[in-house]
Amino acid sequence: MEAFLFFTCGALMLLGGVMMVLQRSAVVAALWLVFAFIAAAGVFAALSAPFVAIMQVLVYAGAIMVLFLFVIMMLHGPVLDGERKRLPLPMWPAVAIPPLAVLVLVGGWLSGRKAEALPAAPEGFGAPAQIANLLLGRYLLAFELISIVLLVALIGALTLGLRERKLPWS
Amino acid sequence: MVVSLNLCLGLAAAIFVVGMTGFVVRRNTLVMLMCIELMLSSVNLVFAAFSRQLGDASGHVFVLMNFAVAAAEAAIGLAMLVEIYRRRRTVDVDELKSLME
Amino acid sequence: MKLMYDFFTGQLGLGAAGANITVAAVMAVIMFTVMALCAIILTWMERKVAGFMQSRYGPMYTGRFHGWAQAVADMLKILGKEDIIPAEADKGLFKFAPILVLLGSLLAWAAIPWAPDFVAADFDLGLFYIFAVSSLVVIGILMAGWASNNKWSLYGAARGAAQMISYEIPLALAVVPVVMRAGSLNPQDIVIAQQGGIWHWNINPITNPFLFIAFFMYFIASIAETNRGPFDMPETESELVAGYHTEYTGMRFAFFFLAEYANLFLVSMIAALVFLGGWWAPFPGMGWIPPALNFIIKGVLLVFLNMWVRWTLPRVRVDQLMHLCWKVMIPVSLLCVVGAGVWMMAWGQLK
Amino acid sequence: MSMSQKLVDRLRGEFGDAILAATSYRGDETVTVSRDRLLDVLGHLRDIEGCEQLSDIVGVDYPKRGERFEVNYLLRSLSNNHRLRVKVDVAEDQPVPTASRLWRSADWHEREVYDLFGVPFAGHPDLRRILCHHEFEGHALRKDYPIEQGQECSRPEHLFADEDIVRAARRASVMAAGPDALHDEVHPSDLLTVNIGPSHPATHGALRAEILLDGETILEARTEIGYIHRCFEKEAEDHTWAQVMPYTDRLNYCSAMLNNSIYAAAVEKLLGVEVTPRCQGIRVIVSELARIIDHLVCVCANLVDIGALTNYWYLYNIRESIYESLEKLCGSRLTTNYARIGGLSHDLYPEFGAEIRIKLDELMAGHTDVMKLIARNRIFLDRTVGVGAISRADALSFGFTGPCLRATGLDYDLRKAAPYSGYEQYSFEIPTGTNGDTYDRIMVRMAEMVQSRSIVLQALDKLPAGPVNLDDRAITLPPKRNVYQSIEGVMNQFKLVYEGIQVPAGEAYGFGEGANGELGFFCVSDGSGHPYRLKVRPPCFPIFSAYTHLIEGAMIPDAIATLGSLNIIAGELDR
Repeated sequence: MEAFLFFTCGALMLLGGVMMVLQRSAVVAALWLVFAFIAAAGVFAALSAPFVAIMQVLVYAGAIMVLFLFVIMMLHGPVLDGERKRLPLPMWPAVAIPPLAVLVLVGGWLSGRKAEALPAAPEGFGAPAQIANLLLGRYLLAFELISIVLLVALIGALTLGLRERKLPWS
Repeated sequence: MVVSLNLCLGLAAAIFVVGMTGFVVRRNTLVMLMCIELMLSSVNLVFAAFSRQLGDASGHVFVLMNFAVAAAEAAIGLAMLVEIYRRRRTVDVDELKSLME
Repeated sequence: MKLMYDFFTGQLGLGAAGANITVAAVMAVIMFTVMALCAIILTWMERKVAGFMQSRYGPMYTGRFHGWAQAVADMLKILGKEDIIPAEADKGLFKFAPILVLLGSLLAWAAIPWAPDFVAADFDLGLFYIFAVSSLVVIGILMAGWASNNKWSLYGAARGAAQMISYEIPLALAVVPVVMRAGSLNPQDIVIAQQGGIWHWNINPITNPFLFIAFFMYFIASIAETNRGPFDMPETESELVAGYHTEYTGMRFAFFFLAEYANLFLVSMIAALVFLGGWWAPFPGMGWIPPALNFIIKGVLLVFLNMWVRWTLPRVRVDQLMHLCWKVMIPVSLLCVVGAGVWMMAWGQLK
Repeated sequence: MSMSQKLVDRLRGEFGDAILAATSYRGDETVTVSRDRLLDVLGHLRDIEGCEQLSDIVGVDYPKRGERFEVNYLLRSLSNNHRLRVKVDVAEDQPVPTASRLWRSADWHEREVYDLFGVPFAGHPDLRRILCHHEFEGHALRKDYPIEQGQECSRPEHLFADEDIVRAARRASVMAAGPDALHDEVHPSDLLTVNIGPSHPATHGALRAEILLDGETILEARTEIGYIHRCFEKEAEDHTWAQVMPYTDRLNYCSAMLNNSIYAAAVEKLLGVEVTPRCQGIRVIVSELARIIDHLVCVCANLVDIGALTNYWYLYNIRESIYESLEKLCGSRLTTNYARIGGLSHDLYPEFGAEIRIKLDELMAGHTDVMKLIARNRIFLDRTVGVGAISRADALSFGFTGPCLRATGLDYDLRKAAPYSGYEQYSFEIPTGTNGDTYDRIMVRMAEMVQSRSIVLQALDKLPAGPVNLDDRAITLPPKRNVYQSIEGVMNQFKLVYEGIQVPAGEAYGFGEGANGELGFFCVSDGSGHPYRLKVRPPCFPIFSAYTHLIEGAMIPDAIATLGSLNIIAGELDR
């Protein structure tokens, strides 16, 4: 069951990523990325990280990607046609990297065949209670710092996005 | 067929490479940002895999931190992108290299 | 669930994994049927409630008794409609969007505990899972609006995305105090924690007034989450023609329609299980009522409340909607979380 | 000597030779001025004599004259309560100086004269066709334009050209970042044009507003009307005075009774006759019922646009039930065709009064319910207070009349200011608003319904007995008994039907308080049985001309709420 989930979702995630890179339309690319992220949630679930899996869907698919889609729609038109004109790209990375990916995957696969399976997860592993204890105990400082990072990002995005409106009627 | 640590790392690396390829190949800043998200996600896989291997949920905490970083990165990145678009009317990196010249 | 599992393993000799998958498949079919049925019944109910509010009858003819078959007839009619895809639309996305919207709500339905041990997907993070998958609906709406290649649709989609993402925050925050009280994210545990009659339900303001406030925060946010009046920004038939589904007809439109009512019932049932004691009867001595019936009655009452609000209040404006969310509801919900925590610590109610 | 006659004397003193002629006919004062002094005279009338409003501009075509066209400016002073018609003669293709800098309502009125007569207005900011399609050739109301000649026009008009969008973006950028900002804050491609109408749930009729949006904010708006223009005024010239009556039903089809009564009164004014007291009483009753219906439709539709759907039924049921009585009275609901020149088509039926009293009680019940639902509803207040507000000065300049003007706080009602049809006998109040916003417009209409109810009840109580038709065989049809039994009766009927009422040559402007404001008919007769020129002054035409002014800077939902509260009826707007 676990292996089944891992292989299916892993393959789907890889597929989503590849399709995203290949898509010309930014909207479709974003949707493939959503697909990849949902598959990633499946991989997390297979790795006994249920809380992380659901967070993955909630944060990535539900929030970050919606933000992306929103921005793509806001910058309608020109964004989509940008690359259509000249697809002859810098060729060497395009040629070199996919084989590298395949190589890495096959390498992992081959060595994985010999290696033993991941140890079974203990009871309550990855449950909210355990994560909460870690987050608010051992990693409290990091937790607070990351909150500040988010706050700064929020304010930064707001400052960048805010347009001073002085329209004639206001 | 079993799920081994190496396999997890292989998958993560492959996804990372896909993201990296996209980042290098694509000229659309929006898609490049998405590729960064994908790369971050592959790192998360590694965290989760090691967490499971070591039986320590600290990895999950790091993944959550990573989510926050990704969210912050997306928010700031997109805000900058919108601002760039507003000034230069393009999100194509090839046309956004005024500092190079 | 257990019974079904035993039946498959025992009688049919399936293995554990096979039985699990079969049970899941059976439950999926049941859920989808129940969901479609619910949507049809709720459509009829909406019309009757609207009629009741508006001093008229609503449907009266189809099927004789109070037009009970009206919704069925409508569904049949809508299936016979021509399926129009605008020439300039992004065809693939246009076709996929309604499915995604319906999928989001169907997935969420899986984690609803109808009765003790009767839940399609029973896992510890159930409540959390429901919120996660229902956020997929936003993407469906964005896709529909974008793919239609219609300015009204695009506006509807943009409004919908902004609204649903914003209101997800108070919606989730309102549930947090309850999770704190029950000490679990499993819907079944949350319901079990409310055992013992109406005064043990989470809504009881005497046990914890902050939970009482949280209920209203949840209720208001849930109206916005389901895009219903007075918060029907993405549709606003008088402004955006029909918002994100302006270009949809026939079966594809029916999917949106189905999803709207499925979501309506979903949020009402979550409210019932989180705040109103789920399948427990309100008073002791009423144990003879089947738990599922208790649960459904509570859900339907909340749906009625929702419809009542819809047919009473005018629609708010987009900016007022955002103002309400960010400047009123999120602070109040946060206050509820903190207040409820302090209250529970003070009275020793924490587990 | 009336106020208006004194005004003419003062004008003569001021302008001397520029006043070419002054006439007084049927209580209307007219001065003919020379074209080069026109703006001086109009400016003087506005600034010194207090003519705040230009009610209408009417063109008349006399092909045989040397200076072929006559342009009439109908002016009204609300503060001094006088009226004056300023007339100027122009030859074909001779430009008339524009009055659009004096009154904003002149903008559309001049476009209409240009469209239908081809009189150019020098200095007009935007002299385009308004009622006819932009591809239309010729000018429909010229006497030499054949009435049968239709034209096929199909290309839609783009209201915003690319350079308009660029200009709007530039303007918004300058507003946002100052003129020498490094880059454009608002780029043309950030802006989106969206058509509200001609087919849109909120327009309630075929009219179109194209809006230029920056996000949800409307930067600029332009309107296009004329989708159901059928040139009612040309048709009227082809019919007898009495035959025009059914056409008036189709103007404001929500309150056809008012159109009927005011049209009949206008022709009676030109004839110089006064109808019987009973006829006056009945006209008041049916007019006020029509006003109630019109206000109900407007408020209901407006509330539906805002999203308060349930109120619709609380009010619309009463409209339906009043329509039932009207249908019983005259055979149809919307197109009543009830009034006749010199009387009515027939008397009330016996139970009418009792029925209406019950229905008016239902009205109060529905009114109370709706007020309970909206009057202190926070969402409703947020959506309407301050939305689509217009100042009193602007409202006057734009030619606002009726509830929309009263919402700005001016208690001006023609039923009080220039009583007709016996309105002086009834006691009623003029409800006013304060801010001239959507909320005030809705509330003024809600309050007017109550006042109209009180007028109907008083009129029912006071309704005198007697005939409803004038006993004047040159105006009203003879009793059927005479037609069937005497040759004189047959001849009388024949001549009235075939040749029409012989209205003596002359011109008069008859007006009344329509549901939506001043409804006027400017009638010109050449002594034949047909109108030589019949010009309608539809109340919502000038009101809709202000629509763009009201919504610029607002959001889409505000634009919708504002549109509903203005009560634009396409039938009357486009004629």
